[in-house]
Amino acid sequence: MDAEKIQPLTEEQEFSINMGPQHPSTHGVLRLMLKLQGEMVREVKPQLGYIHRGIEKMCEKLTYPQTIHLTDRLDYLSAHILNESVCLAVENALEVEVPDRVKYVRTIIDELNRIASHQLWWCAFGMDLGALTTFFYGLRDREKILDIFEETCGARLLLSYNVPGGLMFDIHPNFQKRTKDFIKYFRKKLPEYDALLTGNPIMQERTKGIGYFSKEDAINFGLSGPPGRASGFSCDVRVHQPYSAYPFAKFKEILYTEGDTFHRYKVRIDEMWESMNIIEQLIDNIPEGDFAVKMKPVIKLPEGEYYQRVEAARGEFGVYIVSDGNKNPYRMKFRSPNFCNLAPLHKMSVGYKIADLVAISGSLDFVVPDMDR
Amino acid sequence: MENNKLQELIQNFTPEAEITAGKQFLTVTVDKSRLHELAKKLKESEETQFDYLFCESAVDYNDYFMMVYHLDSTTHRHQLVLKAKITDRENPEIDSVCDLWEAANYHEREIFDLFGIRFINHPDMRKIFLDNDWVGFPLRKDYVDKVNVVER
Amino acid sequence: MNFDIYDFSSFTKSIDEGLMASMSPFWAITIEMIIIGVLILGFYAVVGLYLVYAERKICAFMQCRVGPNRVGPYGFFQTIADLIKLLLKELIPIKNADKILFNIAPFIVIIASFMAIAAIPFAKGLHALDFNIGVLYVMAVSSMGVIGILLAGWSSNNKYSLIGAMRSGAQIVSYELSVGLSLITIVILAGSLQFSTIVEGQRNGWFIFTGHIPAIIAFLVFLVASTAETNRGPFDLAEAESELTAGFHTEYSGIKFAFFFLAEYMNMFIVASIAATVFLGGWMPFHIGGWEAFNGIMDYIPPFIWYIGKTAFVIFLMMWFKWTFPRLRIDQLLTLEWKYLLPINLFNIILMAFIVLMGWHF
Amino acid sequence: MKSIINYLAEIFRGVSALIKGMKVTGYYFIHPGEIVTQQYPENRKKLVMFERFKGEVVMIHNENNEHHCTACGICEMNCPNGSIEIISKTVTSEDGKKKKVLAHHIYHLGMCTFCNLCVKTCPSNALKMDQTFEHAVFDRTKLTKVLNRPGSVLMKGVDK
Repeated sequence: MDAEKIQPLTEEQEFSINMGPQHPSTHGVLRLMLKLQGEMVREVKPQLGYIHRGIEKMCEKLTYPQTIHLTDRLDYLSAHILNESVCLAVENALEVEVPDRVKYVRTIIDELNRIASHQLWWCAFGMDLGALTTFFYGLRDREKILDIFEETCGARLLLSYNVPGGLMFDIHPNFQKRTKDFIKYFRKKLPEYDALLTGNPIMQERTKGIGYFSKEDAINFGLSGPPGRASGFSCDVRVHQPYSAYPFAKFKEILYTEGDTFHRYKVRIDEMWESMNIIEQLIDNIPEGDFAVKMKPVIKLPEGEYYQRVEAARGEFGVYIVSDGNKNPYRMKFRSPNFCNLAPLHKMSVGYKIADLVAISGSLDFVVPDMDR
Repeated sequence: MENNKLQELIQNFTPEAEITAGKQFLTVTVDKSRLHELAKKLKESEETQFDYLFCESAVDYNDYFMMVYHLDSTTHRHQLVLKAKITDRENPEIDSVCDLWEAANYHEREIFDLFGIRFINHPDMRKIFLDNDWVGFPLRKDYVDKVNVVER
Repeated sequence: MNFDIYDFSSFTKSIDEGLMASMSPFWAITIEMIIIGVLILGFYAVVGLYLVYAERKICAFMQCRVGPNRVGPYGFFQTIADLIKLLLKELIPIKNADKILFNIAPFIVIIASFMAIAAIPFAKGLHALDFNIGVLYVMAVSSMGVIGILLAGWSSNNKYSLIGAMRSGAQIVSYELSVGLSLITIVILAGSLQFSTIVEGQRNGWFIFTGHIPAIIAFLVFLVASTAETNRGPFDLAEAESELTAGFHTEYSGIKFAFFFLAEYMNMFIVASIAATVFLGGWMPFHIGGWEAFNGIMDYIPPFIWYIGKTAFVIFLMMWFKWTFPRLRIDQLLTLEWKYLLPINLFNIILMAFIVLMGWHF
Repeated sequence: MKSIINYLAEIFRGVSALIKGMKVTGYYFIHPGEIVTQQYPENRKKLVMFERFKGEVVMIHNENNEHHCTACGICEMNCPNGSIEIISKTVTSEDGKKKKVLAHHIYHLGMCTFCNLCVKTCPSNALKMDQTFEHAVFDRTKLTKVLNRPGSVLMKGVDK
């Protein structure tokens, strides 16, 4: 650029700035093209595709059990829930009824996964606001869950614990005890989160009333998960279309109507409490039985279309399978929550400052591989 | 609302719609020229109120494309699958439903990117994932990429 | 009372007289200045490095971690290793940057903090300059650093840096007011702007105790405002890592970055020592009126230790703030200053003046 | 007047909430026993992974250097990433029958996603997951491993 071409900035003039692909608060390789007027955000244009891996295309070449390990790599923080969606779709298509034991274990691990995901979100949200200590407290507690996962599933993050028809292995003998210990431990630690961040007046000032999103807009934009529920959009798939062992547990859907950043935060904190309730109801009642149904070595889905909705930690996850009767899916589409939750970002953050944009995008809890697929 | 009542209602909206009761969802297939009209009615009618588009996708059936819209109603809690067939492979086009459901915005950009289906009246019809100079539409069945795809 | 066992003034005076006797006054003063410069430079480097180390250890313990523990025992030489790394790193020249300003900015920042350190009394008779307007001088000099930050942000040809620099400008201009006013509160009580007189005035009790309510309020306000003035803690908007990547020093590398880094810690040290001097009695030991034996024991602890201890306490408080609180937004930052700190401060000055007038202080 | 009280109450509430947060970090500062980090290379001896931990795929060999692999190729087929290649050879046994035996069971650790499908689907339980996790090497080609040990043979009575 020549020196002559540099134009002086006037007060009304907007200037554009690239936030990302490498930026501390985009949580991955998301690129936001911002138009700013001073510090005021005038336009947010997300640019995706930096880690687009073509998972949907890859799935067309794989068999159903093989696709499961790819779903891990979408939203890696709620890997088990995503695994489950494919398994449930396949099981429903083949009309296989899995044993109750499988349902219970799946649900417990789902909820543990949800807590782990929300913990990491809490860490990162604190970081976005500038409270660096939150990161370590959240990770410290998350480590306990990952240990449970490692002992039972053999992996810490990308579990691949589900297979069509059940589970990869039976639960580890220590599983119940460890989970109960964790619940006891975390019930003590969660109030610490409130003392450190929720109650903090700076944090409340930073988030209350920021990034308001109405219920109508939330439905229209398909904003699901905790951000949707903070706007009053009752979108919890666990309540409306229960799967696995959710019908056996009593829990309430966390709903707020304020729809601002603080309540998106609050929904997640409350969901951690609620998840612990669900686990406590189920953990002692895991029925005896097989950990998997015997499936055919090559799983072929009957010709047709199958859709399975599950509630991932970030929102509604859906898998749409079109089968032509072969062992490979003809078309596999993942409705990923982050992809849909990204669309409202522009509308939420216009008119606020950059610092607010960071808080808002933090409260939407992006996992970029899930957007790009 | 029960599926059979829904079926009757949609039959009233568009008589030529082809309705099949699927295992999971009621499936309505219409011609692509009638899609937007029906979608508008489905969204705005007091009895249906399909206000939540939770998935929008396209499927390549080799000689035609099928647009698939998964709809949900947050008041009545019923679901519906709306389908529209696009036979033109060279220059596939369909009306955008972006004005009805904002959620369709990104989904349609994705479909445009990966299937090459152009949406009429879409506010921002750009590629979303791939580079602007990417040749071909990867999710089409006839897509060949000798460089990046390793056949085994 | 053997109060002056640690008096440095006779020692410094003897050096001065010796030099004056052996050579012309010009050379004597030149040599004195060089000695003082080298001493301060060494002190500066050591304190800067070990403040970084202290910060890393303190934040590690607050975060259930161990912190640096690889280089030397307990990681004691970690920051020295870091310094060597920074010295060896390439200085990346920026295209289209304003070269002169870009290179000069880190020096302005570091010189500003360097000059402020000259006026700080470390012990009796152990300070380079004893102005009769010491408080004013320190405030004036320490606020010069913002010019360096503004230049750094402006000359980097980077929008993030520019935003960071502008934030920093707005922030320091407003918080300078609170720092000044809270110091003025104590100046009213002490009746002097000279640091040595202020310290001397706390012989029988630190101002935070003798001035009671208004002094405590002034101390808290000073703590908040000075944290903001040093671009630290919950007020680090100028570098706001999660918003502006690294703010004004995004484009700096190697030793130029190290200058900013060091200057930040030294500024923290300077404001902490001002707080210690003005509110907590500087190098004065802790005395309780009437308890002669206790006071005698306290006198045996060298004043330098007292001074370092008090400064470390204030620094620890500032680090504690930083590692607990989320960052403020720029408008909230200004709201805090103009709607809360400034009115409180103005009221506090009146209160202090009234108390001094009525003689209600101890 | 009321607004002044509110103003002061607001300040008081804010400061007390801030102190509450500082109490949390202060607590951990003075309790070094709460430190949770591990010193990794030092604790290597004590570090025991969970028995199910999926570190890498290995082939089970007994003390006579015999394995269970019949070179059927099911693991290769089930691997989603093509990280397993089976190279078999045909040998003629004493009674004149031609038989397919394993020559090399090649495993590309660099491509493996540890999905456990090969171990799960193996009909003769020849594979298992090992708990090693220090996989870093200087050369990518070193990540390609041959799982059957040199000179190993099929255990008698497995290929029925």
